[in-house]
Amino acid sequence: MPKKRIIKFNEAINEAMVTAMNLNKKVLCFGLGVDDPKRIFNTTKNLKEKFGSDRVFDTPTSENAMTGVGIGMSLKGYYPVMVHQRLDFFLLAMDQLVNSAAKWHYMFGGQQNIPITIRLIVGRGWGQGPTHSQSLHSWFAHIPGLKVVMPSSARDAKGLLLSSIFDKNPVIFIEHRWLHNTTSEVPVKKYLTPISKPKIIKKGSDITLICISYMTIEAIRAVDFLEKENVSVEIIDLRTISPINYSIINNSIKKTGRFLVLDIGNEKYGVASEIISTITIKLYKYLKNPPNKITLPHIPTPTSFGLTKDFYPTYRDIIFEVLKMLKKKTLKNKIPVLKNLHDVPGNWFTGPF
Amino acid sequence: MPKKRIIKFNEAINEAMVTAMNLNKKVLCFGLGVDDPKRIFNTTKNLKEKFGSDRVFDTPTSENAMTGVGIGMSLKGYYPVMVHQRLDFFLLAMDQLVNSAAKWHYMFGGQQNIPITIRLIVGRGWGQGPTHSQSLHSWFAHIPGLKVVMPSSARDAKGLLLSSIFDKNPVIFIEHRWLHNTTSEVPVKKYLTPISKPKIIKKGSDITLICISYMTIEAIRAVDFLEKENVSVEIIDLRTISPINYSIINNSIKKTGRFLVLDIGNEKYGVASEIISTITIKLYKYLKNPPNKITLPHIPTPTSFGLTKDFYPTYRDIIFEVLKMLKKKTLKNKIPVLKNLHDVPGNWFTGPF
Amino acid sequence: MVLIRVVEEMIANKYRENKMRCPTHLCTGQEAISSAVSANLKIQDTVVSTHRSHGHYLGKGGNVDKMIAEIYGKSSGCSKGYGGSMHLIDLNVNFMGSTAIVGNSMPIGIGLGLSSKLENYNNISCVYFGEGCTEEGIFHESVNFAITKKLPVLFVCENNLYSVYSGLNVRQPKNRKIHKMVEGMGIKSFNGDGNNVIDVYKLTNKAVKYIKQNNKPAFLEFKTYRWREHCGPNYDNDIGYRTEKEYLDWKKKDPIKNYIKFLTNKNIFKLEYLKRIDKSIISKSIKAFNFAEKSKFPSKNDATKNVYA
Amino acid sequence: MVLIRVVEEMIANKYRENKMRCPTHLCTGQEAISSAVSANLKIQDTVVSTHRSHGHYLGKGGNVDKMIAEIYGKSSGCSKGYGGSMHLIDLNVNFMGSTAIVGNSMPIGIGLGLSSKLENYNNISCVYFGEGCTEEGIFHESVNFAITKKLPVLFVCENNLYSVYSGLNVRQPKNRKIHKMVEGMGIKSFNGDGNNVIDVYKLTNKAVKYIKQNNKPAFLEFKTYRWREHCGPNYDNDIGYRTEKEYLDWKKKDPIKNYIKFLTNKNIFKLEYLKRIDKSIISKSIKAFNFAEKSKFPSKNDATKNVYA
Ligand SMILES: Cc1ncc(C[n+]2csc(CCOP(=O)(O)OP(=O)(O)O)c2C)c(N)n1
Ligand SMILES: Cc1ncc(C[n+]2csc(CCOP(=O)(O)OP(=O)(O)O)c2C)c(N)n1
Ligand SMILES: [Mg+2]
Ligand SMILES: [Mg+2]
Repeated sequence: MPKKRIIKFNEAINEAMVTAMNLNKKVLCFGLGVDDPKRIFNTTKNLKEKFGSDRVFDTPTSENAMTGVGIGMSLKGYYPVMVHQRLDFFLLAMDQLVNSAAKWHYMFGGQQNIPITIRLIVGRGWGQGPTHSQSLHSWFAHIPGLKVVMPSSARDAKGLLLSSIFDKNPVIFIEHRWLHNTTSEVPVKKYLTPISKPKIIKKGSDITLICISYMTIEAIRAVDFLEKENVSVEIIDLRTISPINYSIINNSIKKTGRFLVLDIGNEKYGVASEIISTITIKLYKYLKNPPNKITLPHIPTPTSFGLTKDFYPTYRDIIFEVLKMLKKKTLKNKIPVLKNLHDVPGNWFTGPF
Repeated sequence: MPKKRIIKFNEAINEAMVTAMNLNKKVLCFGLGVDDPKRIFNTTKNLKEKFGSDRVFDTPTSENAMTGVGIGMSLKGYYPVMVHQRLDFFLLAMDQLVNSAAKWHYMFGGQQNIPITIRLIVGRGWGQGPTHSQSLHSWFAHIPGLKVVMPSSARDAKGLLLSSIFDKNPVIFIEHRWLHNTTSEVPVKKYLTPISKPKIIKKGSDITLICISYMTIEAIRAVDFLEKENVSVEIIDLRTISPINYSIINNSIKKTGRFLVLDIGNEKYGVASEIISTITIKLYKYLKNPPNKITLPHIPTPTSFGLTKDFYPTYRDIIFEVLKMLKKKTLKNKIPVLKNLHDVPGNWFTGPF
Repeated sequence: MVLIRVVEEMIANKYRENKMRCPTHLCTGQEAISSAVSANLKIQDTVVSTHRSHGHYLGKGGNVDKMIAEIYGKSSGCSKGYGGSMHLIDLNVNFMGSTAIVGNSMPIGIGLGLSSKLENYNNISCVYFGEGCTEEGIFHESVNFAITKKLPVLFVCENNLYSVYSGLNVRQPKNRKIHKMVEGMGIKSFNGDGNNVIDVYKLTNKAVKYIKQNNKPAFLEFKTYRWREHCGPNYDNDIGYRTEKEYLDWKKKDPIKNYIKFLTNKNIFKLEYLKRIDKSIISKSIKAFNFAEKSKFPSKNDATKNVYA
Repeated sequence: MVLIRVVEEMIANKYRENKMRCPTHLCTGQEAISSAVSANLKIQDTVVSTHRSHGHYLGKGGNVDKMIAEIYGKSSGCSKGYGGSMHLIDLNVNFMGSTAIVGNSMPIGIGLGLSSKLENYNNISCVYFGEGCTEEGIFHESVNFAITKKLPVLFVCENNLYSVYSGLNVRQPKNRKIHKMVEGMGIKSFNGDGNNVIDVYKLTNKAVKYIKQNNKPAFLEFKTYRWREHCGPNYDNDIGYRTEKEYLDWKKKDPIKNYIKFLTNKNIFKLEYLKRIDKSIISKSIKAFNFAEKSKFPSKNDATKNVYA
């Protein structure tokens, strides 16, 4: 059997970009810094060298117009991939996204497609603060016509980015900054991971954890301890936020009767609430317990090391909540403490981004 | 006893503006067309004449910068009231709203306030179509630091607009176009209706209807028939979408054990989902039935008279759903039919806005 | 030009029948621009436009039956009833779409220009907009990008002095000349009388040649005037934002009457000949309204289609 | 100027201790602008700024202890630890706030200008930004409004040739002159050497006088150069987006060295006197870092405060 190839999430993104651009000459990549020395955390490495500056190019700081440019290119059969180093910057382009990209196919009676992909990176820790750390995926999911994809593993990052690029609809592809350095097995070949399909990461019978993006990592971290406490956890990685095919989720809930949603967004009016509401309406009679969610608190992101200490939930919060939902007692001090400082993905990280 | 004074919703808005501007010289009003002949559906009538063009002024078509201008004025103690004839236009200003207005108080450690009020009008019917009819209140509610107010009666419109203007925080004040012509009793004097407090419109015991904006009107229309069918409905008008003080709602649910949320927004990832999720998490054991919601379908707004026929839910849908939730049968053809064409608030309305 | 006038005036006349149930922005009085600009465009050249796009659509050769049917909300409409007056499209003539948010379609036109550049400048991307649009940030972002990337984009600014009911004075500095302003950004720019169809033709011709020869964008500003209200079928000179006199002065500059005068004075065409053309245009227009009225509404079930491709 | 240099360089030296845990944009090399512009501002005049705001804050007279404490994330910081390096404020000197989204603070400065106008032009609103900001639509919307409304706004563009690692060529047309471009919009505009502190002073003085005399906005563009990386404490001339030579050429134009040369050559001050000033500045800076290090972090419970006023 061939050895498994383990690569990083950012390398997987890069591989998807190279694969897509090799497959189809009409795939483009643009955005601030896509061809600069840092290459968007190495995710756009070698693209300019391989595919030239017609297809891979830096842009003025004009987020709104550049989104429109991508839409215009789409109308001529291109597959533009736009990149923003922080989701927060993309707030300038909501008109183009919502009033044009999302509706173009619909409002002209299905005559044209907008197969644009917009990569947005969500910051966390090291003082990213109020305007460099927002994950507003629920905004995008609220808009019919958009698809919203949020992988949590290198493998899915590659397969889902490829699917997103060639999807006929506008796709918002959200990368959590703390995932870029995580690794998993990633096939060398081209493969398309289906959009809209959640994935069971681990089977279990007592409770279903429905995870979004980076929270999948924390959920996996919680499992060891929970199994020791004799809790059998089923972990589902949503992978796509909108539209969601619920069949895998529904089956899981019918089995476990309990669920907890783990989100990287603000607490209220977010994706976690949508999922709780949808499942409650449909599967009410299967529920053994009220559902719950773990999210960011409903406050702006503070900057200071001191203020962020409890801001981002970790596996500790998951363990605590799961035990509570199952009415099991545990001493808080039995739960293993964080290995890193709370504001970095690993102690190797020394900022500034 | 003095005779009740009945006025229209748009007149009540106008009265609130006049009252606020009389009370405090630092209240301003600006936006496209606030001083033009149409005066934003008469809501800004006489303001320029009464308060002069320093305080009431038209602006360039520059939604994003003008929002920033309002924030800057706020920093100097002004109370700006901005107006947009359609919520859709305001999508150009999301950076200023989210990255500045909502966070300014927080990110500078509480040293300054942004008491700006932004009036947004939501279009409906007569071919408003995909980009002149969106109600994205769930977007605003998802952002901590913002308040979101959506009155459904002339009386509340006046009291809540006054509260919004003098609230120390940025407030999004959403007016449904089909409410402008509705009437209710409105006191002449100044009064402040508290933000965040839902209002019981009608007491009942079988089911709670939690209504947002214009859907309150449809809920009231549904009552007559439902009472005849021996269903006792409690109607709560949310009035504020964020933040919500749940105590009135909670008491109602504890009593009825059933609820249905009525929203003017898109079906998914919306305010209705948030409310269902919040109530389910907290009051699970009181629920006799799975909750439900009536919203717009999760599609862009189509334009044609033909395509919009089933797009906007009415009292008919409410009646139907309530009877279903209570497991009562009714013949669909017993439910009274609409008096108007479906795309106008009354047959007197002949467009174009 | 005459077709545009006839169609717009028929819409105005029939709007009050309440069968065209959507916001509708007429361009009566501004027809010279769309006509003469279009006369300089090839069928492969693309166009995007705004809320006030009937003239641009028809000028480019868009199907008149489908346009009227769209305004009537019929499934035979150019957007199958999903779009209405503010969302027109005719891919047969590369009219790529008009949209209703001020400034919204402009960067899309820039993207079309970029695609043309990548394909060896095979065509021009023409972008129509009003002077109000120049107040939106996206206008400047778009112009800046078009210049920086040397895109074959033809910007056509129809300066009709008003944005809804707001005059220029509350929106732009007193001596603002839009064509001068964009020159400062670095784009080749032209400026002319938008009611003189020959002027418009000649200037556009120059601009198109400039684009073709230099592989760079060019900018046209035309002064003009809309006769009817901003949105809807009526005249509104009585409501106070502009004077009857101003309107009458501009009416004297009627692009069509003056052009006919020019053609007959110079004996280029006989009046009779022109009248025959008019007749055929009128019957074409009547046919379009008949087509629209007879067409079916899309079914309410169609509303859930076309959300995703 | 020297204070700014000393503080920035101390931050650079100490950043790798991992105690300043937030994105930090240093302005080493650009100090002449904030110093000499500020010297023309009264304490009542307001300032807003960007991600690269340390110089603007200190130049305006912002409290240095509180700035360093803010970068350290301490509750004694000027934003109590909520904001970090990119969100500075000192209301005592009317430094109204710096924000981290390109172009974001500019219209807020315009609003401050409008409030000044409504209060009889009692002060000037100074708005700092980089040349990258001029690519954002909001820049044009802001300038347009300031001119249209005749607001007492001083626009200060620090053109340091780069936006992150992107040179001007991919973002703006070849011969773009920002000060010319805005002149085309209708604003009085000046252009000078941002590394010559006397030049900056004189031009700003002219601009401020112009604003005061005409009750209109004015625009300053200064060419300059940042020495260190875009964000963070290091030099990065080796990573390939600019050359070591370019950096060295600009280093020769060190605004501080050249000013000292000027002062001593002309015998305005003796070098010894200047050295004494330096010493006091250095000890003031060391004191600030000590203050910051000794201050406490805000408690995690404070995070839920200040969401609503
Ligand atoms: C972003 C945005 N703001 C406001 C409006 C409302 N609106 C519709 S048309 C229009 C006038 C625009 O003026 P101009 O660009 O000069 O075009 P004209 O109507 O004169 O042809 C306005 C403000 C809108 N559609 N979009
Ligand atoms: C809207 C937005 N887009 C992108 C960024 C990322 N960014 C941070 S600083 C910067 C450079 C801006 O260049 P310039 O305005 O010239 O300022 P400088 O850094 O040179 O001082 C960019 C692009 C941002 N903060 N906001
Ligand atoms: Mg106009
Ligand atoms: Mg710069």
